[in-house]
Amino acid sequence: MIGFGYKIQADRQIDYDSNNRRILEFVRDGEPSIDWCMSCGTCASACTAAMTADYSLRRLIIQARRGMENEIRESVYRCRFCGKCFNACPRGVNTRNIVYLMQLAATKITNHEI
Amino acid sequence: MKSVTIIGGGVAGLEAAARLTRMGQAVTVIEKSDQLGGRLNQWHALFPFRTPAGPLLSKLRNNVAEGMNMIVNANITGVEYNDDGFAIRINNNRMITANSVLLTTGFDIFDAEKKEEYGYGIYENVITSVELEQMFHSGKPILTAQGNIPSRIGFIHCVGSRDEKAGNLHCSKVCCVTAVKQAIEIKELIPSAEIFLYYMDLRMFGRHFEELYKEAQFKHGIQFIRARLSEAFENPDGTLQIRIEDTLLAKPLKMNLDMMVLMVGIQPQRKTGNLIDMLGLERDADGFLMQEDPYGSPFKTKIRGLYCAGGITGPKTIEETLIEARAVAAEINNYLKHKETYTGHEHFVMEL
Amino acid sequence: MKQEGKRRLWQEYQKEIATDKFFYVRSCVRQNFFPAAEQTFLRILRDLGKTVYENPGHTTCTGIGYHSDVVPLHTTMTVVARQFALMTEAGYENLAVSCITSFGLYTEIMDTWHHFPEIENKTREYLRKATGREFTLPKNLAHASDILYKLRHDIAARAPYRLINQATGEPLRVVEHIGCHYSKMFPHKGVGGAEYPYVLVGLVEALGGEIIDYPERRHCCGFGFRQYVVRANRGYSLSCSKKKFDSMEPYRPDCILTNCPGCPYFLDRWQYVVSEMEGRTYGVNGHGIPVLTYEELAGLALGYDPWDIGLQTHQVSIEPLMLKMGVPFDPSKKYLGKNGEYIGRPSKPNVLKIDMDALNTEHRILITEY
Amino acid sequence: MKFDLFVLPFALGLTFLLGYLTVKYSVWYFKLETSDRVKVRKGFSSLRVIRALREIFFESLLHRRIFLKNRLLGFMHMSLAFGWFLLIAVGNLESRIYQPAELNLPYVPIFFKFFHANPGAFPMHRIFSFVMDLLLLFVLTGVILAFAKRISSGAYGMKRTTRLMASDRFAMTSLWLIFPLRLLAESFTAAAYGGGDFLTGTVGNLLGNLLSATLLYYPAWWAYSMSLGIFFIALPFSRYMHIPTEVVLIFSRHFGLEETGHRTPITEIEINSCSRCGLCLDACQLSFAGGVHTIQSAYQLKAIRYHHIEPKDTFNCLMCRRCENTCPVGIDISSIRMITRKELNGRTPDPSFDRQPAIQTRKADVIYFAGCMTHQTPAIKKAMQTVFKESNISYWFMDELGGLCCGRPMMFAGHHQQALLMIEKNRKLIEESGAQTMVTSCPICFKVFARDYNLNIRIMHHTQYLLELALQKKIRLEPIAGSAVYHDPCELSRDLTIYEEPRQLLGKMMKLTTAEFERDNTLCCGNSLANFSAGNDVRQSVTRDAFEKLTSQGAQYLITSCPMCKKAFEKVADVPVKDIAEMVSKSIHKRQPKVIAGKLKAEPSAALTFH
Repeated sequence: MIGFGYKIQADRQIDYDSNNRRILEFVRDGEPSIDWCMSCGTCASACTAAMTADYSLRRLIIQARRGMENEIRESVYRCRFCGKCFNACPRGVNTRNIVYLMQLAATKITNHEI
Repeated sequence: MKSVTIIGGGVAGLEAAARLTRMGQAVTVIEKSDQLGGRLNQWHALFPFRTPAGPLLSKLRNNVAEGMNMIVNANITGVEYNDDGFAIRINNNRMITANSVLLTTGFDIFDAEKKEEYGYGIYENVITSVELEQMFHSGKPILTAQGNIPSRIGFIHCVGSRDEKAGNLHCSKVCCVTAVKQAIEIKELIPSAEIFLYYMDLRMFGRHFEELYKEAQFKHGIQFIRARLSEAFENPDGTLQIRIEDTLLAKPLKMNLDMMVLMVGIQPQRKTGNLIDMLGLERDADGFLMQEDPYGSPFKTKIRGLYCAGGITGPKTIEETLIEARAVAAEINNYLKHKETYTGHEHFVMEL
Repeated sequence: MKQEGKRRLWQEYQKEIATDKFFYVRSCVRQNFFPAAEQTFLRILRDLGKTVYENPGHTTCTGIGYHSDVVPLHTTMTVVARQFALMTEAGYENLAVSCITSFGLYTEIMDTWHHFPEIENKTREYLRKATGREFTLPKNLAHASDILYKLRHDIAARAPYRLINQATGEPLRVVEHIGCHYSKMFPHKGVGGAEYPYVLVGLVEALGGEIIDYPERRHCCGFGFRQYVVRANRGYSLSCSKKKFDSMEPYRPDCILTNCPGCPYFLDRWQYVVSEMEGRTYGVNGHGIPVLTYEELAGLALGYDPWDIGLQTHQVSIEPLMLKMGVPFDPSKKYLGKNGEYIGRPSKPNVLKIDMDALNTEHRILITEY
Repeated sequence: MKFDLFVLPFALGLTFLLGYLTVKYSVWYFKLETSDRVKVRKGFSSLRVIRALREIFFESLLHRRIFLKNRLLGFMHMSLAFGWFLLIAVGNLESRIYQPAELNLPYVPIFFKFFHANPGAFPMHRIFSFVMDLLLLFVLTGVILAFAKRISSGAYGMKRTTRLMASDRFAMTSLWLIFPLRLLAESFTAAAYGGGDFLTGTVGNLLGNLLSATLLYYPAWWAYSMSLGIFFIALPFSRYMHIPTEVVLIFSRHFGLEETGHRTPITEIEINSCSRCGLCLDACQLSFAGGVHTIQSAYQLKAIRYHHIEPKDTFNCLMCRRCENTCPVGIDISSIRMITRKELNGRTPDPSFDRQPAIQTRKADVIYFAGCMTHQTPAIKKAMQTVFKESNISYWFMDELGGLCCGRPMMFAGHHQQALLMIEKNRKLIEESGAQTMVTSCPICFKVFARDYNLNIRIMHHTQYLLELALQKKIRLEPIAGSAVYHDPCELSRDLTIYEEPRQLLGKMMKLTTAEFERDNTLCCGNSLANFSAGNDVRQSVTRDAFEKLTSQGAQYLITSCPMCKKAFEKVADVPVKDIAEMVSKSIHKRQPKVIAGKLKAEPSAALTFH
């Protein structure tokens, strides 16, 4: 093949229909309050981890809703489980449980359990 | 007994008519369409409690049934006035006189075809919120143009509102909550369907609106995506592919919909023959009728004895429109009682 | 798709297009990419008995420089004013523009002058100082594709070949690609507007073809001036075209029709580059999807010799399309230029097929018949 | 040699049981760490054995702890365990004396009355048969009580009793049948061949009049033997495994074996020592206030033992240790729960948890670590800063900018590995500062600093530190009007037992009222960090319940010393909820600015000049 000195770039677009939303399904099953999130970001602004890590619970929940598994796997382990988000959430979303279940889902995907 | 002519037999017009009759005034209602009730004829259920529109409509109609003069299919070709009152010419031959006139001609609904990139009128499964409301009303099952039960339905907010390209900079106010209401209604009819709302801002301004929004999320799992549709495309099978930015992720997103509902906005009447221009009244920047003083005398126009209420002065809920109708009735009544000396600010004094 | 809805919309985007006496201004890149295309345009017009004049003294409109942010607006306006002056001096008032970017630029400038007469006066002053020339604004400004759209029925009436598959009698499936600067900036200056342009659709319909819509129709070909010009950005340009190929392929188009200098070149060339990079080809039998300009299509339909209208300069071979249309051609003459001298042939691509052997049987029949 | 076919079921059952236990226990033994095996070997040749035996006697036989908590329940367990034990012991003695010559196989004393229906002229036989009847009656009362408990646990002051699984029911029924059947067998025998005492004799006569004893006594012995055999075979697979295993547990505990943080034979022993007596059920707030009835220790241990763990249950625990506090067997439940969490969620693809903020250490005498939660209750932060300022202490506010985490919450999540990485980073910072004391406002942080950081400096919770300052007169406290009730945060109570310091400190400022649920009986505020599954609804009802119980005496302040507790109670409280530090900074005597002091000094001398 010929070297052209430039490459075809991957599509940045989120392809909703080809994405797999099993993480969302799994989390929703154990923690229905994930549906209550209105993406206000209070959790992310209270977050201890976010001070130093590229981590946002608000983003994670949206990524779950869109089925962006790789992005979730990349950041979900940065949580410290300190629980400030849960105290802060104006809608009473059980945020820590959501993160925990996302991690569990990620493990289950690796083990081909879901 | 003095005479009032109400132009526009919609919610505001009918309620004001009923009140004025009860106050002993001779009322004439002029309606351009062939039926009374205005927009209420188009709605199935009213937010936030999803109250059926029918009973309210018939109540409004019944209240005005007896003791007043009704003219439908009326086309107003001219209005003359002096300090004593008004002469309204309809259908080119008939003349109606009145000591006072109330304008309740309402608003227009944005023509969705103007947002070409959304494909309304071109793509088969793009409908407007008004059409959806009528589908609910017909009681027929909600089906796609291909006759299937839609498994994914998207609601596009702000179609023709807050949009320079659409020529409307204002917010139509009622569409957000209407979208939430319709989303819930459709979810109840098709529980298996995925419902998405694409919003710029969610303006749950009214009492009980936030609760409805929460119900949509908590109870029905309806999804809200902060995005504004750039363009839609029709797939060979008639489904739609939409392209949005998931603004909270700052990433473009594409997805397929079986049906797309455009939340068409409310805009001022601009068609030729509209009374605002015919009477040479001033419009605000947004094109709606300018109120002389939104606080002091919101219903007064610059023409003595000419009043306005309802959608003609901007987007309003039916609740608000009814309240305005009752208030304007009281003010017109005061005006007719003390016509000679009336300046328009007495109603404050009189109510003290 | 509700066609009546589209037609209703097209009615709102009709524009005045002159039918004769054109002053023709060429496109910088087209003369290099597909030089014969512009020749073909002139030939078609003359065959239709139209007068068209071009002044060898006309220059670039500076569009590329302007869109690459290297030429200031006032310079651009002055250069454009000079083209107008040449037209005025030649006694013409209908400007026929070959390049979409020039067309967009002229439209933009005339609109600017319309709203800000002082800028027009300033430009006139610059032109006077620089060249001593004066000009009157064109009475009619049209893109060359507008003109062929306007004359589409005359062309169709004379055309021996149509966009019909000779083997099946089915209309050929065409996807059109409109240059971004044609109507995206000024929807009312383009036939059919910006969202559903009609200018090429009209030509295809007149020639009996079937136009196909596809999700990325509106998407840019990726030229984007500095995106292609700067080598480091070229991958971005390439990716844009690929996005379009991936999107259109499921609709099995027989050819891509364009009305812009850059688009046909990139939609053509990038198919080859993608095939070399990923080993992936579009269209049937690994031959790629043929890409034509509106003049080339019209020329083919009118029965001009494909090698005279420069189809041998395309990277994706046009033969499959010609065979489908039943356009006769002599493969042996493909690489013979003016008065028959050999112009050399490109080296064979690794993936993209250019030889005729791979063509399927119904195509071969046509060859043998020829 | 005395023998009859019907003894076989018993004999086989017993053999199986002994075999099973020998295998299982030796496997555990050999799976132990070498160091632990040494401990065990040393243990057996030491006085510890005596202490162990003593505990076994008091706990496994007399069930003292249960008895102290609940008399009736205690008696029930005692009568069954101790009664049966005596029955066997005295039975053996009896048979030894009767047949000194013969081989005394285990079944002989069990079925003694069959082989020696009428002991005839042996002098002591009256006493023996009386004692044996008495003991049988003793055990039977136990059986009746146990039966009654199944019908209504309420009568025993228990709100709930454990739900049993099939194998338990099976074993239980066979157990309950043993003694009534023994009664029958002995009574029929007495009726047929004489003998028998006040119980067996009387019952024998009654039955004898109704039925043909000679016909029925033999089947009765079969039934009795069967029930024993069945029970012995069912035992290892049912909760009754606790009977032998508890003995092992007591020994191992006395020999100094304990939980290590990962699954070991000790964990297995503890899991198998749970009798599911159900005392933990009523201790659990999620049960009595939260309406959650699946996660209590009895059920968790069962789930672990039979490998059907539900993550949502494992992570639905407040870790308040109330159950551990009531467990009569003293099982280290919280360690086991943590082990389970680690097993469930420990494996993470991102062990390089390298995301602590880059913080510069500052030299200081004292490090103050507020903790994440304290950043959401700034009043506490501010109070502590005031105190430091007022007492002129050179301190470094380590997590002033937030972003630092102590690591404990990660442990709760099962991410031990990552927690250790964070701990290591923090430990360096702390050591570099050269401080001798570290004070934290968060009990959760406090515990991990104290337990897992192994720092050789003083780790103090601010309750302790503030008291120290007060005692050293570094701060002077002035009285505050109003009465207060103090809420012990779980993390400071039960395990670390910091009860006196806060009370002493508060005592210096205001009137303290006592509450029923305090010190080691304190309630969780509901805001526990350890719990992941419980949503706001459950948590709030736990909080509300705890708040009502705490303030039932009508205190004007609710004082606690944990930001989480404060936040929890604030939601439901109708009295002010304050952290002890806030009260201190409120009551602290502010030093007078120097200038004014100078003036005061000047005045008298100025007065003098007028004389």
